[in-house]
Parts: sequence; structure tokens; C-alpha cells
Amino acid sequence: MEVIGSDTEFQGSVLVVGGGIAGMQAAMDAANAGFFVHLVERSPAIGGIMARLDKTFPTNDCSM
Amino acid sequence: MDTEKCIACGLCAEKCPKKVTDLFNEGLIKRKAIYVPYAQAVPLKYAIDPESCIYLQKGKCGACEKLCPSGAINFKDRESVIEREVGSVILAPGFRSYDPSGLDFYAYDRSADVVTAPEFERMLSAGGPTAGHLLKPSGRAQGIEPEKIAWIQCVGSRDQNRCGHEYCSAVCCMFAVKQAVIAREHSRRPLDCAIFFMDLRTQGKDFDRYVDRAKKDGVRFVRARVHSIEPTGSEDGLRLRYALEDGSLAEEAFDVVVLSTGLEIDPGAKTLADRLTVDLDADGFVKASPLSPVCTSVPGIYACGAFTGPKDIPHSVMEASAAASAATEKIAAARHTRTRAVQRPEQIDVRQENPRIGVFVCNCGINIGGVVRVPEVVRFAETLPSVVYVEENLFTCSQDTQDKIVDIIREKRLNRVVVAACTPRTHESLFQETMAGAGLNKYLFEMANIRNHDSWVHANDPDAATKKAKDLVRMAVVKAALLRPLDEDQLPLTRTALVVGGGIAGMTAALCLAEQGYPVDLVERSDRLGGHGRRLLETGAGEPMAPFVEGLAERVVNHPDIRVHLESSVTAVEGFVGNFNTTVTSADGAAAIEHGVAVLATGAAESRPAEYLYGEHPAVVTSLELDDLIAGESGKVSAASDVLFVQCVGSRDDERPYCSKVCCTHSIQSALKIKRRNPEANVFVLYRDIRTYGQRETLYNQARKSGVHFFRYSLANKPNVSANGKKVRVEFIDPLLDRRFFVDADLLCLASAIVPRRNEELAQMFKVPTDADGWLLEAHQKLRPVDAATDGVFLCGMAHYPKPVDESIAQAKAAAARAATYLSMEAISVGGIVSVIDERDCTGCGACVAVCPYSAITMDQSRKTAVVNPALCKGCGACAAACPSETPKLMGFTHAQLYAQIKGALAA
Amino acid sequence: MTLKRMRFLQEVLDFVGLGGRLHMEWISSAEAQKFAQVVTDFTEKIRRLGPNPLHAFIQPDMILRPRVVAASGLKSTAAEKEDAKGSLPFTGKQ
Amino acid sequence: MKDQVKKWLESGTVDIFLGMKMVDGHPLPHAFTLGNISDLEELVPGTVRYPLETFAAELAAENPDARIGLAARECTQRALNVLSLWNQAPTDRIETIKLNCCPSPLKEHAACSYLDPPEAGLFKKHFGIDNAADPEAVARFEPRERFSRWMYEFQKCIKCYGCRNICPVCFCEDCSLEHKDLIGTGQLPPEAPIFHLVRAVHMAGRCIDCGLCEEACPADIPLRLLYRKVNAVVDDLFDYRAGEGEQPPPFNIIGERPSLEPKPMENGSACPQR
Repeated sequence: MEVIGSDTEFQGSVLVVGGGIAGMQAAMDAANAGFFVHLVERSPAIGGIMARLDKTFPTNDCSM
Repeated sequence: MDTEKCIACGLCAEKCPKKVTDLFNEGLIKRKAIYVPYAQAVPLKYAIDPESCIYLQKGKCGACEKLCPSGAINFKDRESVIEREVGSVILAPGFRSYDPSGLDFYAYDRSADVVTAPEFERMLSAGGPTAGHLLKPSGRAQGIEPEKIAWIQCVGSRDQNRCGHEYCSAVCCMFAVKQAVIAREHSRRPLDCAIFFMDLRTQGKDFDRYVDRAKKDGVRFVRARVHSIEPTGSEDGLRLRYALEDGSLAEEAFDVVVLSTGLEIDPGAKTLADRLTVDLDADGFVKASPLSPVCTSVPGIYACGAFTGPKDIPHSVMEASAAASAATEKIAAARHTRTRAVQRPEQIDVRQENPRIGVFVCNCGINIGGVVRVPEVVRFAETLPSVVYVEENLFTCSQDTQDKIVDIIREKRLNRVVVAACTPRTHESLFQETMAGAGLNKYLFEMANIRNHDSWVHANDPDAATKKAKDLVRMAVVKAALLRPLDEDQLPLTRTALVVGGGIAGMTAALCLAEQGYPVDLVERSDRLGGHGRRLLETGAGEPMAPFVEGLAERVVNHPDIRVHLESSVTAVEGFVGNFNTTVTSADGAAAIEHGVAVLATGAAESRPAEYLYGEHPAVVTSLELDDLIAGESGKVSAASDVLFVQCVGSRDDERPYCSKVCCTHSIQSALKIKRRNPEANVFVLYRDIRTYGQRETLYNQARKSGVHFFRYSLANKPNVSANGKKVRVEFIDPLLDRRFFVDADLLCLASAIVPRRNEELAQMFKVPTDADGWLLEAHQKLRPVDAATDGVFLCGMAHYPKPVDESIAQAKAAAARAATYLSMEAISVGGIVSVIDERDCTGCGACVAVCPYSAITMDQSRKTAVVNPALCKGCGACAAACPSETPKLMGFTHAQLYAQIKGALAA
Repeated sequence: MTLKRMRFLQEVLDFVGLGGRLHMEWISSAEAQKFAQVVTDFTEKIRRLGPNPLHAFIQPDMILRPRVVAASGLKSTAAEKEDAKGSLPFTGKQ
Repeated sequence: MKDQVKKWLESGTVDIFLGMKMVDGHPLPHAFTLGNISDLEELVPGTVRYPLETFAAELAAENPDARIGLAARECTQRALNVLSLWNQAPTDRIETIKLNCCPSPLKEHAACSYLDPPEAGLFKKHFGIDNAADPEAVARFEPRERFSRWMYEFQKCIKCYGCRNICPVCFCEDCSLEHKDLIGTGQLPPEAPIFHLVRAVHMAGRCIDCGLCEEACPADIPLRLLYRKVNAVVDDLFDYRAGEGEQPPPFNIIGERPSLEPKPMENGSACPQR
């Protein structure tokens, strides 16, 4: 990996931009694997577009 | 807004004088300038919209600041820049829905009854502006319900002329069908739903089944491109004009038209990408190779979700996990360096003590206290048995109250705590932490929800609310008296993984895990790695497969942390997450492998068609066989002057109702190759729906431009194939001209179905169920697409469902990421709220074994008793309900505790 | 499955004369209005059905009571069925 | 039959044969083995009914190698099927001699043996439920009357547990009917209707309609009718008949797709029903 030079120490943290379903999942997985996560979302709540959906296919589950 | 202080009481929004358009509800209703986006928002904290706030704009008002009971509002708060150093970055900015405003022929600007799909989604939602009551937008005030709704597909997708988006948005066909089904459910009257489409692209797992159900249910599917929507201004509503397949023009009136608007990238996301110098493609999506689906052009920056191409939720979730895997791979050495563990005092043993219950009743500002007479509830609680201390708090959840609770637990020697406040869903863990901080077992805690279940529901009836609060407190107290401390054991875990299957998915998963620092055993049935990847020629983007697969296999074989077992198979599996013990058998004998997690990547197979003269005539081949012919440079391909492809051979029929997902793209790629090699050749594709979803649409357009002929056939009118010397004669009906044609083809390529491998035994050993079609079943189709229902077992690649290479790789990386969340744990925490079976009372009838959804209960045949594995038990209680003699005890919810609670409820 | 179990209980309760007091509805967390409506409707329905007749049974002396009541309802053994019905021992109104 | 049993024991087809033996004029359950083969003279064939299958199950559990024989009526066979499904009786080690049903004047009324139910007395006629009635007849009463009549029956219960003790398919170690939080102790009659309804629910999909409970009941409660009803509901909902075939018990299935809709609320609900 060239961007982080061999003399720099790795940061054990990840920045996730976007708090929709993908951002949330990525943040959870990274955090649960032992990395500190900064999650940035521009709106006041996470959830993204999925939170606006009524039900989801093909199981007709509630999207909340 | 200080989110630490905000208690989401809602007073501010109630008093806020400024109303603004609610964008969450697609502008269909108004909200206040201080707001929560929606009722279930996380965090559930109010926010000020600075563009609309009167105080922030004009310096006056400030009503909310004065009213806020917790002093959470601070108008002096300013935007601040926070700098953080991070190891890697994941971009997941999502998409926005295409805005059809400019398209005059769809009359979106002119008629309220033409709505976009996201708007319709809010109209259907129970949490939306009409509370899920389906109303005609133009007649909402009068309560007029629609009788006929039309969906127009491909608005802002597959349309280069008007909106410049060549790609298919991949999700609209399914969401339109879903909306039609749900709309019919919501409507009190029979609702006529029609979907106008070009190709029905429902290629996902179980999607075609859903469509079949919709068809049976009466949703109409009309294969037509609607060219105009005209508001009639009369009761007729909207007039749709369109051309039917046979060329005749048709007209039909609808009350509401839903435009199935496609996905596009938000300009904000493009700016973000520019700032980070991440390359985007012509469509605005992140430029990524199908062979490394979540990597951007900048090392250390990864992307997932709709930002890398239009996709549905399960695929987004998969990619998100894949991105987490990729983003943490290179910084794996720094794992746990930025996180910290919690310190707690030693636990006090209270088992020999009589219950001493402390009750904390919360006012929740005025949320509870404004309705329920809290002092009266406090006095009542004092009279309850075993209660030794009762206290009223303004906010029981505040930090200073936590400290106070700890002091009181010590001072009054409390050994059970009841908090009467809001919902355990959000606050139980906080109070349990407080308990642990005071040295009490966290399971000696009980909550009574006197807010959501009481003060909010009976806001206008303080007497009833107070009475109910007492009932709820009594129920909690009688249950609390019976609570017992529950132990959680910490089991050590083996930090290694077993990957079954050495195809692209299996190798990718193995490599990702090894890069994360976890040793991997890779088991492959055949004598070499690569699987089907070795027979594929190139990816959807035209990259050659062979060097990639070769390179991948080499890296796997040479990786110090990967042990490859060729010509081996799994013959026995014991144990559970963290502690599996698997027997792998090869010609050399059996070997026991200990591992903490397992990834199943056993792939799928190409079916051998039983029709169209396959196996009887040398000109008839399958897709993969054609690939072999093309790769082998045999004269057979170059010499062919007429080549014909038949799609959906063995897919989407009665026997296999699913779509094999990759064949449309595969056949079109092969067709293009043949055309390139011999431009004079006539190439025909007989299809049912062309499913080049997402950006694969480009290939379809290329094929049409290069002169490949496409003809549609239906299941009722399948083509007829007969031998004609060295050629085969294929007869079919062209629905456009309504005439019979035949082609004497030198080569007939059958896009045969992809079928699951018959590995029920392996699935059974790992306790992973298969679905009706034989694919391995994930824990949740949307939200846990790579987890199996069994903890510590993951699936990826074709074993889960047919999918192209990029999706297989993403899913494999995702499986590695999910597996890493277990492998990085300190220990496996076992116990707590789990079921316990006393073998003296167990008759061994097996009812609990049959109902356990997590296969956590097994039958000890020698002793004839059921045994619960606490590492697998999730505490759902199904066994406790199924047992005829109430033998399984669900700790924390035992029969005795529940009966006490019921009696408490009825004691008034 | 839940649905079938509930149906089963509904049928059994109906068979012993306690029908209509059990109801199940699928309501998601996003369907607050529907929840409120269902609960309101069901409360209304239960109110119409009247108090639970079982309440008449919490007295400790009930082993004796029905015989006494029965005897009083049996002045003439040839009493018409309607009469007998009129003096059914457990109607929940007592 | 005696000859057959003798042959079985001598040839080792079975190690133990369970039957009734006449002791001082009373038929009592007895285990006939090679060791006491002379006892076979006392074997009572036919008429006596007793759930020997429960002994067979217990014996089989205690002696994992023993092969057990017994005479089986149709109901015995059904009970063995149920016990086998519930993992209580290893049917591969249990041999049966087919036995005709004991003669019963009401045989045409029921599927198998049904001892003459007592002629319903006046009280029962007016306030209770005739043991010979069928579920449909009971369903024809008005709900309030139905409730009253059932309560009349249930409150006669003296909590002798006879119904449970004689039941060939009751095998729990820890019986719910003795759960102190469910059924209070020292109270007569037991909490009506909870006692009987709990038992009825446990009988659903399990009762093999042998009628022993009703024979055992000193209070003449029409238990068989109640259990026939719960079985009918199970048949209706799950297409399952207890004692027949090898299907797993219906209440233990999870994860199937629902094939029903919730029962609509009567008197009109404002909620949109599908």
C-alpha cells in the first residue's frame, strides 16, 4: 500500500461517509471488527432512503 | 441542538411557529423548522433546520429555547470543522431519485396525480402523510380514493434521448410490482393496477416468484412504452397513450400515474468524489472494476452501495460489508488500537438475599409527568411487596441520575431495580450498565414503560394514565422479585476460518480473511482452484478472466496463512461459533480442523438442457460450451454464418421459477464476440425479457448497434428446433410482425439454467437451510444477505443464488468482513437470556428441538433429554412455548416470572 | 404458524362459549394508526360482549352453588327447555 | 392368544409380553416373560382396557435391548404411533398382537370401543352436556348457554387427575396441571375452565380418542367430546389427524409460509382487511 508509508503508523480507524443502509452496514462491520468508526451523515438522522420506503420486496418486510 | 441533552419530548416542535415543506415525505406535507425526520429516527433527537428557523434567519422567536425542559437548544452553536486522522475511508453517499420535472410528456409538473415512485412510497406508508390511507393526490382534501393506478417503468433509465441515462436502474421493476401489490392491499375497493414496462427485470432471489404472485393477484403487466400522459381535466383523470407490441395504438385513463423514476448520483456526491480525486464513470458512478468491486481509483478510499452503480438493498448491504473488509484489510495490524474495553466492579452475590427492590419513576420532563400523577405512582410503589426504596426523577436516564442510582443501590443494599420510564428498547442497556457499575448483575433489572405505553397513549386522561402506570409498575415489581442473576460465560474462540469451495468466491473470502490476519483452511472438491471462473472468458466490463483467476489462485496457494485442501470434502461438523471442529476427508484420510467460523462458497452448476436437441445434435451447445469453443479458437465459431441464442432454457419455468440472472449478459457478450470475429455472421437472440440490469445495459445497446437481432418469445410459444443436416432449424414467432420465422443455425447456444449443487448434506452439517429452489438460505434476505441463520456460518457466491463475478466477489468479501466481526472478538459471550432445560423434567419428546429456529437444542438420545447449547440459543422462547410440560426455562422470562406478571396485571 | 395457533385457540374458546375475545392482526412498527385502530375496535367489541363470564367463578364456594341454582330451576321436571335455559347457572351476570 | 404369546416368548420374538393377569378376580397389568411363562394361564385376553402401551414405553426406555410385546386394539396402535412420534416409544422394539375392539353397543357411534355412556340425567340434560353429544350439537347452543353448560361440567371436577393418569399419550414428567402458578393447589374444583382447557390444548393433535379418560372420570365430564373438538380444529387447520401416519406433530413446525389470513373481527373493523 503506497499511500500509507512504511514509516507512518496505521490508524486503526475508518471514516464512513453516508448513513444510509450501506453506510450503516459498513460502519457496523468495521466497528465490530475492532476499528474505531467515524460515521458522517449530512441529515439529522441515519437511515437514508431506505427509511422512507414503506415495505421492501420480496418479503414485504417493514423497512424500518 | 445538544443531542446529549435532547430528550425528544417534542415541546419545541409543538410550539415552533414556522412550517416548512417536509422533504422526508417527498414534500407531500409540512413539518416544523425544528423537527425529527421521522418517528423512528436514530438518533431520536430534534434538529433545527437553519434555512427555515426564524431565529437563525431573523434573530427573533427563540420559542423553543425558552420551552425546552432540558436546555438542549443553543442558538449560538456554530458549524465547526473537526479533523480526524483515519486509516481508510468508505464512501456510501447513496443516490437520489431521478427528477422527471423536465419531461413534459409525462405531465409531472402539470398534474398532482402524476407522482414519482418515492412519493408514492410515502403515500403508501403508514408513517406517511395519509397514514397509509391511499388517496388521489388531487382529491386528498375530499378523501377521494383512486380506482386505477398505472406505473410507467424506465423513467430516467434506459433513455439516452431525454434524460441521458443509458443504464438500467435495476430496482424499479421490483419496486413497481411491490408498490402495486401493497397498493391493492391498502385499498378498500378492488384496485386496478397496471405496470407499463419494456423488459421485466426481476432477476433477484425470489423476485420472479413475487411477480408471479402479483400476476395471480390481478396486477396487470402491459409490455408497452407509454409515450404520453395527458391530464384530461375531467373525471377521467389522466389519459395514457401507448403503442402495443403489435403496433396498434391504445389509450387508457387512470386516476393516478406513478413514474418509476430511476437512480442517479447526487451532485453533492460527485463533488465529494472530485475533492477526493476518486474517478467516476460517464454515468457518475464510481469507476470500479468488477474484479475489485469496492475499490476506487484512490488507494485507501473505498465505495459501496448505489454510488458504485444502481443496485438493490441486499446487494448494497453486501457491498457495504465488502467495503468494510477491504477498508480494514490494510490496517488490520492496528485492530483494537483505537477502541477500548469497559471496566466494571466485581459482582455482588445476591442469590441468598431476599429481594430488596428499588423503584425509580421518571417524569421524563413533562412527557410522563404532564399526564401521569407521578407522586401518586411513587406512593403506590412504596406499598408493593419487597419494595424498599422509591424515588421520583425528572429524567431517570440523565447522567447524574445514573450516579445517584449507583449510590442508592449501595446505600439501601438494593438487589433488584425497576425503572418506570420509557422503552427498554432504547434505555434498558443504559440502566443495565448502571447496575453493572454498582456491582449488580445486569439481569436484576426490569423496566415499566409508562411513557410510550401510557402517557403518550392516554395523554387526555390523567386518571386512566395514572391507574395504568400503577398496573405497569406492579407488573414490573412482581416480576423483578423473581429475577435471578444470570451468568454470561466467556468462551475462548479459535481465530481461524474454514472456507468450503475453491472458486472465485471461496478464494476471495479466504484471501480477505488471511489478509485480516486470520489463518484459513480452504477445502476444494476438485483437483485445482478456480471453479467456474476458469471457464469464463471475461467480465461484464470486458476484462479477461483467466489472468485474474490464475493470479488469485496463485496468491491463495502462496499465502502463508492459507492451507489449501484439494480433492477434499467436509464429512462432519461439530461445535458452534468460535469453536467448530470439522472433519475434512480426502484420499489420504480424514483430518480434523478446528476453526471459529465457516464460509460456504460451494458454487452452482450449469444445467444440462433436456430440450432443443441438446446432446443429440453437434450444433447445439450451452453458454459455457460456447465459451470453450470461442476460447479454443476452433473454426466452428469463425465459420458459423448463422448463430442463434435461446435464453431462459430451464429458467423461469414451472420447474425452476427463478431467473439465472447472468445468462442475458453472458449471451450478449458472446454474441458481440462472434460479431467481432465475423461481422458478416447473422446473430439472433431469442429472449423472454432482456435482463441486462444496471450498467450492463450498455452491452445490450452495443449488441443492437452491431446488428445482433433480438426476438422475444413467450413460455407458451417456445421456439421449435429440428435437425437440418449439419445445421439445426429453429422456428419461432416474432410478436412484432406476428409472423413465423425460421433460422438454419450453424450454432445454437442454449442459455441453460444455473442450478444449485446438491449439497444438502453439507448444508445440514452446518445447519444452513436451503430454499425451495435449493439455494442456501441467508438469515435475512435484505439485511443479512451473507450470514446464515447459524452464528458463525456465512455464505457467498453462486451457492446463495446465481450472480455475476462482481457480485460474487463483493459477497465473498462481505462474508469475510462478517466473519471478521466474530474472529476479532475477545471471547464468545454465552448465556444470559437463554433457555435452560432441567433434564430431570425432560421427557425427550423433541418438541423443542423441532421448533428451535437456531438449531440450538439437540437430543441426547442416550439420556433421552434435550440439551440447549447456550452459544447458539438466542433466547426467543419458542421452546418454552412448545414444551407440553414447561420444562425449558427462558432465563429472564421464566414461566413463573411471566405468570407473576400476568397476575400482577390482573390484580387491580 | 402463529396464525394457526391463534385460530386454534379462537375455535377452542368459542367452543366453550368464550368466543370473540381473542384477535390477532399483523401490524408493523411503522403502522401506528393501524395499531390504534385495531386496539380501539377490539376494545369496543369486548365492551359489547360484556364482562368476562369467568369472573363469576372466582368464589370459593362454587362447587355448591350450581346445584342449588340448578335445583331451583327444576321445580317442574317437565320444564320446557326454554325455562331451563332461563335459569342456566353460569351466565356471567351474577 | 396364549399360544401366540408363548410362541413369541419361546422363540425370542419378544422378551417381555405385557398383558393383564387375573389376580384374585381382578385383572392387573403383568409382564409375562420366559421366567414366569406359567403365568400365561392367568392371561386375560380381550375385554379389559388399560393403557399398557405406557408401560411398554417405560420398559423400553429402561431396558434398551428388550423387545416387548403387547396386545393392541386400534386405539393402542394409534397411541403407540403418537408415542413414537414424540420420541417416547421405540416402535421397532414393540411387537403387537392385533386385538378386536371390545364389543360395544355404541360402536357405530365412534370409531372404536366406546363403553356405554350413562344415560344423561335430568341435571345433565338441563345444565350440562350429554357425553354422547357430538361437537356440532354443542356448537348449536348460544355462546352464553354453551359457556354455562361447559362450566357446569367443569365445576364437577374433583381434580383426581384420573383423566391424565389413565391417558396413554400423557407422558410428561412435569405436568402443567400441577404447575402451581397455573393451577393453584388446595382448591376445588380446580380453576375452571383453565384446568380442563389446558389439558384440552395439550391433547390437540395428540388425543387418539380411546375414551379411557371419560371412563375414568368419576364426574362424568364429557372429556372425549372436548378432545374430539380440539382434534377436529387441528385437522381443519393443519390437515393432521393424531395417531395416523408419520407426520410430525403440527404445533412443532416453524417457518412455514402462512396459508391463512387473520380472522377478521366481526361487527366490522375499520382497518383495511386484505
